[in-house]
Amino acid sequence: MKTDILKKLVQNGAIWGFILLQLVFFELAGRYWAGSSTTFIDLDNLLLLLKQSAPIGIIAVGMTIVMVNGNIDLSVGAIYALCGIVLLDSLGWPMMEAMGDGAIPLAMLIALATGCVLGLINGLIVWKTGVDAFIVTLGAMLGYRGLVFMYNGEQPTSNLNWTMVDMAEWGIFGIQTPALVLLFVVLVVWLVMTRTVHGRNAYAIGDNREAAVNAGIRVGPHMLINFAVIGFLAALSAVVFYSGSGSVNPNDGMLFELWAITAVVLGGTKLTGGKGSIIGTLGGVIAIQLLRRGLNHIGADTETVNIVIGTILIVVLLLDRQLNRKASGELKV
Amino acid sequence: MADTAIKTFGGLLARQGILVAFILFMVGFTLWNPRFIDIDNVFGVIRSSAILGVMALGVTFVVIGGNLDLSVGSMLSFSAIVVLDLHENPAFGPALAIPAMFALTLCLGAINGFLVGYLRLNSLIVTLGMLSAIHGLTLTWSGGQNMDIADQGATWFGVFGRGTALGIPIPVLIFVALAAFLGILLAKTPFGRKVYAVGGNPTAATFSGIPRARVVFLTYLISAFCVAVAGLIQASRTMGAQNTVGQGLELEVLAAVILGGASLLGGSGTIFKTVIGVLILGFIQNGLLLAGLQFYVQFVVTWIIIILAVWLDIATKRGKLWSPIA
Amino acid sequence: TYTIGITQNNVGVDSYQTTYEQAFIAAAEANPDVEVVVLDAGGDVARQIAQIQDLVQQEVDAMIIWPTNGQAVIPAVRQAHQADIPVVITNSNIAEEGFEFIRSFSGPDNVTQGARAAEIMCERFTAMGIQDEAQIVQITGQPGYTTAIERAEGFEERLPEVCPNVTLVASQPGNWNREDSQRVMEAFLVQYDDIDGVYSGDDNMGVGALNAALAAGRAEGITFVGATNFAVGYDAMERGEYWGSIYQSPVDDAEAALQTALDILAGEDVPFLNYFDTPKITQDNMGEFTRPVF
Amino acid sequence: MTGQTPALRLDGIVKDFPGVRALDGVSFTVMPGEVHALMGENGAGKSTLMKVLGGIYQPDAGRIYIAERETRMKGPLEAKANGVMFIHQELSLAQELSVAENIYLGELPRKSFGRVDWPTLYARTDAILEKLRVGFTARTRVGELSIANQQMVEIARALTVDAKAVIFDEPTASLTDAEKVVLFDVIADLKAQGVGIIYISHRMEEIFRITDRISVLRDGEYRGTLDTAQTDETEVTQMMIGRKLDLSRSAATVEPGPVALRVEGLSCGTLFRDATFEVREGEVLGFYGLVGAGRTEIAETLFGLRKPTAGRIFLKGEEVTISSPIDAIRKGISLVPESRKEQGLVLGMNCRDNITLPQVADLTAGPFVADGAEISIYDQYRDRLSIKSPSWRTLVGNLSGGNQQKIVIGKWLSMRPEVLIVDEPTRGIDVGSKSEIHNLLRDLARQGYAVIVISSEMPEVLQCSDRIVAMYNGTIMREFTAEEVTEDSLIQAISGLNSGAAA
Ligand SMILES: Nc1ncnc2c1ncn2[C@@H]1O[C@H](COP(=O)(O)OP(=O)(O)OP(=O)(O)O)[C@@H](O)[C@H]1O
Ligand SMILES: Nc1ncnc2c1ncn2[C@@H]1O[C@H](COP(=O)(O)OP(=O)(O)OP(=O)(O)O)[C@@H](O)[C@H]1O
Ligand SMILES: [Mg+2]
Ligand SMILES: [Mg+2]
Repeated sequence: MKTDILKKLVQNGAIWGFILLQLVFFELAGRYWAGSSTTFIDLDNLLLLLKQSAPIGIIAVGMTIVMVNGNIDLSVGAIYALCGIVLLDSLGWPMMEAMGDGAIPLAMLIALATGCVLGLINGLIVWKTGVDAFIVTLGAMLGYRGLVFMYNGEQPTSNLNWTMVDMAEWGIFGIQTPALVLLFVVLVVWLVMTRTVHGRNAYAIGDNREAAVNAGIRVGPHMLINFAVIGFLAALSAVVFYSGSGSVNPNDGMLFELWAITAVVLGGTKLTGGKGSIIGTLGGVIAIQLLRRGLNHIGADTETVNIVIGTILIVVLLLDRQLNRKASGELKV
Repeated sequence: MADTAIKTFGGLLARQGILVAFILFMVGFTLWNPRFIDIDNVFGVIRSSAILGVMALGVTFVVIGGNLDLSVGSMLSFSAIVVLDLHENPAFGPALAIPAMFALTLCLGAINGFLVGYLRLNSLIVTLGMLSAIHGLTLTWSGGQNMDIADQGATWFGVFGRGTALGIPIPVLIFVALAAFLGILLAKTPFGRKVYAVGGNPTAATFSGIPRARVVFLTYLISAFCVAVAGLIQASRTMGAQNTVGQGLELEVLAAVILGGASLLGGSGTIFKTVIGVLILGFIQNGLLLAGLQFYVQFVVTWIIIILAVWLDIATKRGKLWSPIA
Repeated sequence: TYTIGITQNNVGVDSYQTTYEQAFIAAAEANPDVEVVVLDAGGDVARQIAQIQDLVQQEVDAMIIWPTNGQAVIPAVRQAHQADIPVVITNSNIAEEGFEFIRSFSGPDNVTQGARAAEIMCERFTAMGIQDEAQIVQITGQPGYTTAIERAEGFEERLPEVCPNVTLVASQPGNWNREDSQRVMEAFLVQYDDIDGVYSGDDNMGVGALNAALAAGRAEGITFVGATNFAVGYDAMERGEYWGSIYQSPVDDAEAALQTALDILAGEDVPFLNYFDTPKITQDNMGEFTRPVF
Repeated sequence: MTGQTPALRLDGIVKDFPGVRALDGVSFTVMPGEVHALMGENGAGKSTLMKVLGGIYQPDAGRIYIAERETRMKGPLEAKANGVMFIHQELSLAQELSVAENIYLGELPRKSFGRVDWPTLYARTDAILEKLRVGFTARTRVGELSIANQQMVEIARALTVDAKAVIFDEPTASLTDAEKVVLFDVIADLKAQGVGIIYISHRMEEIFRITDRISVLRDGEYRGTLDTAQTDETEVTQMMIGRKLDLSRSAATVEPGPVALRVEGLSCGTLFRDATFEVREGEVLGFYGLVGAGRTEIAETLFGLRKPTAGRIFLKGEEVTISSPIDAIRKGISLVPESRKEQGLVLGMNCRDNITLPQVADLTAGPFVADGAEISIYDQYRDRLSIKSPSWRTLVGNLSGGNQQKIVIGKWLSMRPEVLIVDEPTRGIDVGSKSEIHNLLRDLARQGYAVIVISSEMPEVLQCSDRIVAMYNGTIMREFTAEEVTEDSLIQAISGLNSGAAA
């Protein structure tokens, strides 16, 4: 019993152990090797880290839901950019401009609704046509990106609203808005996935779709909801990020999907669905962000950063496998 | 007579929905702009699809074997940069540069294959990691500089990308020959059968005495080999390359493979269908370019066509338009 | 000594940016009073904003930014400004709303470059006597990047002023990528029987377009004009296949940026818009320029 | 019974699949409080009929009446709402979820905001589990359970709602005797409550023990209904397969030859310890024991799938190490694994390719796979094992469970091994084919093969074996010869009761 608990802790804690290891390594390497004058393990620095993890983190939480459900969403990067554009552009509509700063919450709502709708479109296609989610969202990744460009040609869409920037930079105890939103999203989604019927059904569908169908679970609506949720979260991520930056490049958010998926898988979610944890995903996101910042901290150049990040991804996977190795005499299949 | 014709067509529709989608689509574009079906244009499209196509052939093996390969794009940059750099190196010259590049690219494929096949690591993450690591490697090799062949007139290196034989562009010939070879390898040989088995049910394959790790390893080697061929065509075609030439191609390649009907779960797909997938993507791009549409309209149209084509494909297979999912 | 942080746009994407980075580091190493923190945003706005925040956190003495998006970095630049860190923008400028938070811009004038390219093109057509009928196509850089946008803007505005009867029949992005541009040009060649000129956002793409035309046997009659003269472009000019470009040195670019930052730290007055010169280069005057190193 | 309204009535059900008419006008009635057996050969259409009833398939023609009210089952949900519960032939569970969540899959009790009402869920589940006398709790993850216990979870679902009718599709295929007793108690309870029960099984002794009436399907057609009390195995079998079945054991006519395989002190961690036995050419060695006794693990070790921690293996007197299945196959060992879906078949491949999979590298003409040779192997084993499949192109996943199992057996027989190990070879196979397979195994032995049969069914080991090894908890308790073995002594040995009396 006790070893069981210990084993579970080791298994689920691998990602947090890795984070700890990185912290120590970058602190020491920064001090003794790169001769950096600043400390790495520092409260402000860690809070900044959390804040910077927010855009990918919020999306990764949504990705966890969809992947647990047995699907995947490759279009999140494009949804993110499109919702960013909607947010900033809608602020410039004459009607909204007339409202002054009161238009901000309205613009945010419009952006979030857009995200939901885009997610719903994906979900509806997956549900009604039966085409695999990978293909549907791979297509949407292109299609939505096309819409991003249609909105404003190849120009960035900009609308710098200092009230909104101040909102994004607001914080308590040094925790800024993006970090707060990330933590809040993690908490809520964690509750939904572990405590609600919808969450448990999502696990069941991802685990054994046929069993779920046989048990009378309506697979379609659950998938639809989950796609809407990831659309919403991609939009939320855009709202959080773009209210603080005020401008969308039409190619923003490219590769977000891959990094989000990486974080989710590092956090222990099964690619084939049915298993995964929101908290693990948070760990995965932080681990990746930490790696990037740590490498910058010790002054690694572009090629080194690329090589190291690639290698570390693989090494983490290898370690995780070593830790979760089955008992001796395991079946060699 | 007419009856059997209808029946045959019905059967074709059921088995090759994607092919039918392709034909419909070609007819549509030709009606729009007759230049579309101009022989020069067709060769042009196949020629420019050849790079993507050759890569997709290799990735088809990986996907049927039940894995993914996201590293092909950055591997393409690597092979193009390396072959150009060695070409310019007097100690190598074109005759040695090409085999050396193949050897190095195959090494990268072997790393993928070792990690996924023998160590059983998740292929998505492994190849994503390799995507990043190979990019770093390429930057280190080139020092971040573009590679160019200084004296283009003095080398026969251009033949792979620019040459023609019997009036047909060499890249097209390479693509067709490689597709035929790999198609036969996959469909007609014991190795091909093993790839399907390993992708379809790895446990049962092991229980049947199929060396699962080695089969997966070989699929990655094939993929790397195809990337090396594509890299050669690429380098020869442009006689120069940036460190990012292959960036983003991995998803395009995957789209072509999936569009052709390979299942991401492994165990299904064919080379022929992948070729169709490649051609559809190539002709969409070209058709919309000819129609004078903005590139972002292409994105949207590609989206719609991908979904319609795959939908048509599976709808004909199940005999119902709408999915039975409740 | 001073610690100066730089966050670059996307090192490794082309030779220009790589050479810039090398020149920057070399210049910093040559100066014993400077330590640099060199970061690369990899073309990602979010990552660049994070890097600016990191540099603020590290309390560098001055910051140089090569923006990935001239608008999006403004709030982050404001944070640097609020932390009393002087900011220099390099290579491509940020939007005007941000001017109050920066001390100087150092780099080329991309709008002017586009305009000059239009002039080169027009002069050539006039010399050939086809200024009233010529049709041209444009291949732009990566959509969304300031440099790409400004060059296209400069070109498209200037062209009708100098050659009102030349028509720009099509424009597609080549993503700063030679292969993409080659593919775009191949389609143009099928689509249009008559192409007299090609303007590309840089020589790298220009050479891709040239390759496509050579392969189709139609290069003879086409005037190729680019920007940011790359070594390949220079060589093609030497062979007489490529007409002209804009000479722009990444080494000048990098050194100017570092010097601007040092001048500010030394308390000197620096001009707010610190353009370095980017002259026209064509087959006629190329002897005055050395072959680019990138 | 005739006066009552039937709990369930099916009328003229037709169901077509591409290439096969699985059901051809089947009519069939179940009364409340009746246990109604549905019998038929593999592929006769039993599971398909039940899936129509359970709303999983839509019939192409025919009607369904529940309590004489015509009902359309648009999906499993409607079936459930109409009081039809379905215990599937293949396990239909979510491995990562808890036992409770699986039992109440699709109808978790709710609180406000769609929250799961965990206390209610666990309380209800515990009550059901108590009835089933199982050794696991509501919170256990299903993936951690043995196959038998997973089957019990599946069975527990029958008790979650007030059902009008419950369908059990081969529930005992992977249960041990102890659990079977529990299952029969559950069925008796349901019956007492007036629930109509449809019971599908290929095991005659069960059919005669618990059912009231027997309906028979053959090739998708309804053949008639018999009163269990007034019929016998012969009549049922004849109705099923259309001829008389010879259930007698074919006698071993050859003297066993030299020792083909000898195992000395073989151990693998805690799975099994110190196993010593031998099997001769021309002999069938039976392995009997409770589920989890370690028989499968021994087989897997001999097949190179597990690394032994101690012990030696001799093939024809020569010591060997077997490092992988490839190695084992090369040395002449074949294993028919116990789980056909996971270990035996590539469901997305066709029948022919599955059968020839282990030897595909040898069936070549030049560099290519020899099509003709493959098809002739398929034809040969289709006839020998009477595999019912529309053609060799049919995907194995579309075959009935029993026919899938025959494909696996055919696959390994066609390898012509020196030592053939079969693990639960007749799980889900109909009586006719079962005795065919038993005789086939004996025939193989007569031809000089050494055969090891692992089974949890006592009649099967008794029927086939020349000698029987009894296992308990990872150790070999005793070895019997066919002459000396009795049911009692066998049961004693596998329950670990008289560990002193080794042979
Ligand atoms: N999804 C399907 N597609 C095509 N054919 C099918 C499908 N499901 C079943 N069949 C065919 O229908 C017939 C009846 O199959 P079914 O599973 O009902 O048999 P069964 O009586 O349950 O046999 P068993 O005793 O082996 O379980 C078989 O010939 C089978 O091959
Ligand atoms: N409690 C358990 N937890 C996890 N795995 C189990 C458990 N019990 C059995 N298994 C595994 O599940 C598989 C099937 O188990 P099952 O209960 O059918 O045993 P079995 O193979 O029939 O028994 P035997 O070993 O005697 O043949 C085996 O590989 C076994 O190791
Ligand atoms: Mg059945
Ligand atoms: Mg067993």
